[in-house]
Amino acid sequence: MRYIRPHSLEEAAGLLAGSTGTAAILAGGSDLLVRMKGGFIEPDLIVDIKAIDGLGEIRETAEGFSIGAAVPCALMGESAALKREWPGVVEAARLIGSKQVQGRCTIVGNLCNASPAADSVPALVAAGARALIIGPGGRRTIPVEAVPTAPGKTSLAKGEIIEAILLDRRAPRSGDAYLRFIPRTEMDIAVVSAGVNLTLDEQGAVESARVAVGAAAPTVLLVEEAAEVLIGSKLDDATLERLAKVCSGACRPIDDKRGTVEFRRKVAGVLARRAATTAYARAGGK
Amino acid sequence: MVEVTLWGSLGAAAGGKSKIEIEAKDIRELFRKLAEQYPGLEPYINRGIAVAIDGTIYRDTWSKELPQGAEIFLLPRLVGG
Amino acid sequence: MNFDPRYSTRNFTSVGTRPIRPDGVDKVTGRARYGADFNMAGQLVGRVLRSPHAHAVIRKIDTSKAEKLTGVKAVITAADLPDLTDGDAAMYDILDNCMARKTAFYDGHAVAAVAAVDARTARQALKLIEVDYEVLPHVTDVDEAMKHSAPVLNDTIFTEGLEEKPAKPSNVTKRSQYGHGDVHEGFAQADYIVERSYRTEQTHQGYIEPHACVASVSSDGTADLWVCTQGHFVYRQHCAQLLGMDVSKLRVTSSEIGGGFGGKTHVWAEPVALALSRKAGRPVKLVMTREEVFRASGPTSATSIDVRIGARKDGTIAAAEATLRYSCGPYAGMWAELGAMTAFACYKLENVKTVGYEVLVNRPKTAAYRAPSAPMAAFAVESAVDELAKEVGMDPVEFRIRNAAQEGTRSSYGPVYGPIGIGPTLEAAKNHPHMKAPLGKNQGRGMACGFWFNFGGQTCTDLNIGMDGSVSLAVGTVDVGGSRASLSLVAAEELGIAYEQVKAVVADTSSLGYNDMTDGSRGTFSSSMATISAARNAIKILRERAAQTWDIPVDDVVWEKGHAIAKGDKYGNLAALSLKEIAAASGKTGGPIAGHSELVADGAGVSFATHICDIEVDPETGATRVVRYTVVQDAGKAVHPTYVEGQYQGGAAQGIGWALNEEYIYGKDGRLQNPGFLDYRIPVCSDLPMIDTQILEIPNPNHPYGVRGVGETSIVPPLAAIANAVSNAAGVRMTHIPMSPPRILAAIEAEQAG
Amino acid sequence: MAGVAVSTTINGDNVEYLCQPDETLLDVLRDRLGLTGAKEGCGTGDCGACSIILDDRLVCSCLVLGAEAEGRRVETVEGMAHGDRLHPLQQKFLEHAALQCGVCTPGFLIAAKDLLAKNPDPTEEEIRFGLAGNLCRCTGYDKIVRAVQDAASVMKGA
Repeated sequence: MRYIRPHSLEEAAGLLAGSTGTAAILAGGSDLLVRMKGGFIEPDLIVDIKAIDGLGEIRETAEGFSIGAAVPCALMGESAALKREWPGVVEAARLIGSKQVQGRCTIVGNLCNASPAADSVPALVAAGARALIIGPGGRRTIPVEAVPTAPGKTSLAKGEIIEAILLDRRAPRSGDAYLRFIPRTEMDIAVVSAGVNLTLDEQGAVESARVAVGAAAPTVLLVEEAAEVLIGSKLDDATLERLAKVCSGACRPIDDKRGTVEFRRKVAGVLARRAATTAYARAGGK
Repeated sequence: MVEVTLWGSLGAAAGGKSKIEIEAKDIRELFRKLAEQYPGLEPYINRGIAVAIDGTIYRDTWSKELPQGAEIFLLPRLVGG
Repeated sequence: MNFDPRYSTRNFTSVGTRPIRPDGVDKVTGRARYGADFNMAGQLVGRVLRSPHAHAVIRKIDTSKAEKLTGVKAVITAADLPDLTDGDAAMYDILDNCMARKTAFYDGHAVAAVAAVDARTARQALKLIEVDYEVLPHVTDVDEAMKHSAPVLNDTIFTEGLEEKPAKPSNVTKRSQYGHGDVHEGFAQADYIVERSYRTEQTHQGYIEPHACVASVSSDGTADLWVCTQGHFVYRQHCAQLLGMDVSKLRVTSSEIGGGFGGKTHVWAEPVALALSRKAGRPVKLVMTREEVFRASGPTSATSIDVRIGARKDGTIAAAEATLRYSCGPYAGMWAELGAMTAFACYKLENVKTVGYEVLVNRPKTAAYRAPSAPMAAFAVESAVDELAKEVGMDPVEFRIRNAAQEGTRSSYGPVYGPIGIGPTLEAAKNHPHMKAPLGKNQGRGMACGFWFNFGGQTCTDLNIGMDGSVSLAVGTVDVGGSRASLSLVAAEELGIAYEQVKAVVADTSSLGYNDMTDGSRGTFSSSMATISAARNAIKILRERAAQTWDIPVDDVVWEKGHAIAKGDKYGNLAALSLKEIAAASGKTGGPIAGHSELVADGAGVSFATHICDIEVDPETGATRVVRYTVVQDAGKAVHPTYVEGQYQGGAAQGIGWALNEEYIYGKDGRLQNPGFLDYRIPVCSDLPMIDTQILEIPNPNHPYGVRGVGETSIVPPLAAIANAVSNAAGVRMTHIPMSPPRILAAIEAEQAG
Repeated sequence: MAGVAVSTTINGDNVEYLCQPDETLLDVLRDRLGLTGAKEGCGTGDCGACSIILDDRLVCSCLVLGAEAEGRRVETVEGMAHGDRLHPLQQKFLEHAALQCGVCTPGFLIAAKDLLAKNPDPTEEEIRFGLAGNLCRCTGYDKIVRAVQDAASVMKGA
């Protein structure tokens, strides 16, 4: 086993591409080290990307935000600009694990771990976030929902690294929110979750919307029908009820140690409704 | 002579009796005589029997005297956390 | 000297104060040494190979490849722990649990172990051990295991306690029965009857420190064991018996213990570590992972309980009946029996009958967990009592007060009660401001009572007085939650000196006589009794030395406030001699001054508690929030009230976790699905409110200071108190613990659907 | 497997060690450096008993590789007291009996230190959520929260 801390992305990608055995990227390590401890993975090569310039930063650009792959979620909570523009994304990222885990975990890691229950992913999907990927073939950008393909599996090719998550600058009258259900108040993984992102028109009606549901299918669901329910509305009770129904209907959950099919279905709708209400208020809707 | 009450399962091992009259001055003598007179009780005694004397439970004090007229109640030896 | 344990009233100086504990600074600076914090030169790392199957015959184990791996110093199987139990069935079960002999009985059952130079090598070696399993059908559910169609775990077991010996073996090891009166007649008099079936899932004590030990066996047959345990003397007995050693040649030192709650009253990996060390000829450190703790230590029973209670119109209970089925894991236990004994212990009943069934299942061996078996029985009974009170039309507190046991009541488990505290805890709860506080939207209030026996046991204490007058107190009951502080207070009280002059330590097994474990809420009860006895023995010597110094009869010397005083006018000129002065002269007046005590601390008073809680239920998700919680419990006499409060609060918190979220979840394959703190959800700080406590002091007549055990009872009422609060908040009666959000939501939806 | 040479700062002291690439910082602290204040309660980041501060961030040392400490600053419970003067949190934990078995205590102290460094005047709710990554099975958290509240008021006054 080798531990290497490269100083450039190219070097990191090269190490990964050239590795013969199991190679693992280490950013926060809050998934990798747990998997190593459990004996689920014994990497031959660990590539620690935290020493790479810029990867530990949140950059504001003309187009929006670029959140580096090594940015711990705690840092996202400390960025006033990010919190102002994407409060739903930040609250989702801040729900991963404990304060201790927050000091380490990253949204890129959360995405690449490809758990259907990942907390930050529904919020990122709702936000229309994109993943900037560097690999042997150069750079490419894909929507975050295209990264996980199944539980524990991603569309990344050998040697590819997600360099950053990109978020657009906000249109006026926009808001997002994320809610998850856990049995305790902290320290749990989402039993089911929902992220909602809205932009209102000048009259306060929903102009555009994205609704994502987590832990309700093998990958996070982008529920387009739910967005259609919201568009044109001012989130009256009937709309919210329809939204809940559509989200519940879109779920393809399983029974497992964390919840039942019925529970996930029902609560997905409740959370979508509550998240939509918060997002609407954040967008300035009344 | 003291009257000794047996708990349900112990009574079954003593031939279905729930009360036994026995001449015993302390717990040691009580157990010895019980084992002599009711061989079915011996495995229970070996496993551990507690003696409640007027409601207070004694697990190990074999020298404890059995006062005349006291309520003597046998219980299984308890475990705790 | 004969020690009189009877209570007499007195004014306390030290007892009842709240000083800082003697082991405190070490614990806040990281210096205190727990099980895994100790190392020996040349020490190896031990690891255990565990069965992945819930039930399988072990056909063959091939360790040859593992033995050949460089760095591996010993590999053991059951063959290295031969059966020396000589017909002792209980010890055989312990042996079989430590290392499976013919059959692996549960997912996680130990089948082999290695000792290697480092953890990585040990892990690799485990992978090289080849076990040939014949997988058998398994059963993990307590009700399923009782069916005739269920796979039988042990074909030598025929249900004990039946009128006729059964013809076929079964998973029911024993039937036990308690009660008095005639329940048929009683129910005939009842105007209202509540009848319900309940289930509770298996929970774990959840101590934060995993089991850990360092074993060192020498070729001359002597050995040392450093271990986190609730009872190092008991561990010594068990390990010595299983390994064929003389008890006196095995010295066991108890480390600081990072929580036990009953789970560290049984040996698990310690005999394995000793066997590895014996074979390797080097010290071996064996630390369980958290996953191993969940899979292969001793959780409490899963249960299935039927309750039937009938009341007359005037609110008196006419009859009460319960059938209790408790899982034991693969080995016989008395868990259902304890449930049957405690179920109705709070009440004055003319007609009562309880029947318990001990049931074998393919789960880890059930171990004690804080007032073992009582919380589940109390959940069932106190839920039904609440419903019955409603049927009768009485306030639930008034209904319980009407039916509460009192001095002279025949208990449901048999004996007649002496002075007890159930009535006072109920009255205190009734008058507590919590009972009258307003409730918010979706909130409900519940209350429940609980009972636990408490016990004492064999105890040995040494009290040595230094020549500077300071006092060393060596006790043999492991300090699980501050008992060194309370025992120092007791020594100071008895000797009439300052708390700071006393230093208490937990002695190892070679330095002190035998002590039973710290279990049954006995630590402070028993060791304080022994400490009082030891101090009184020391005082006798102190008086003799003073008498010698003054050249007067010892009967004329009394001990008051830390001083020897010559009694009577004729000694008017003699100044009192302080303990320090007598100690300073001790080398010339007869040598060291000490007091020893060996006793059986019997007569622990039974204990009662009443809890009140407010719960908020989100009707759309089934989520719960504990809004307010109050514990009222009798302590007899609170020696260190802060740590008594701590016991009340900790027990309540464990009960809250059990009630709401904690459970062992088994898959269809019989494997444990949640062996970690992520999905075995013990309460976190943000889950709980402050937990109010009210300490009642109804002296125990069988302790000089009136002390009762306080450690366990506080976990008994919470399951029911919360179920009753949820019922009042959400209008649904929850009969399955834990009341996890999916269960509550399903119940609410079923209720709405009619 | 090649060992990794690491040079780091622990509780203000320069420390050098050699560790395996897959060895956690917790194992390094406990087994190589004899700093056994941090405990392993789970090894998966779910209990907080191994909490340390790494470059001003609270982390679980079981989720950090020993190799990652290169060039960084590590603070453990062993560094909280100044000589024989306890940190106010340590003192208040003792006074309030905020520990029973004490095995979670080092983790709580470090987490509380980090909490008060970032929020010197926390509400009860902020304390409870701030310490939610640390499991305690003995106390029901009541006395821990009170000790942190009391320490916060002492530290503000200082």
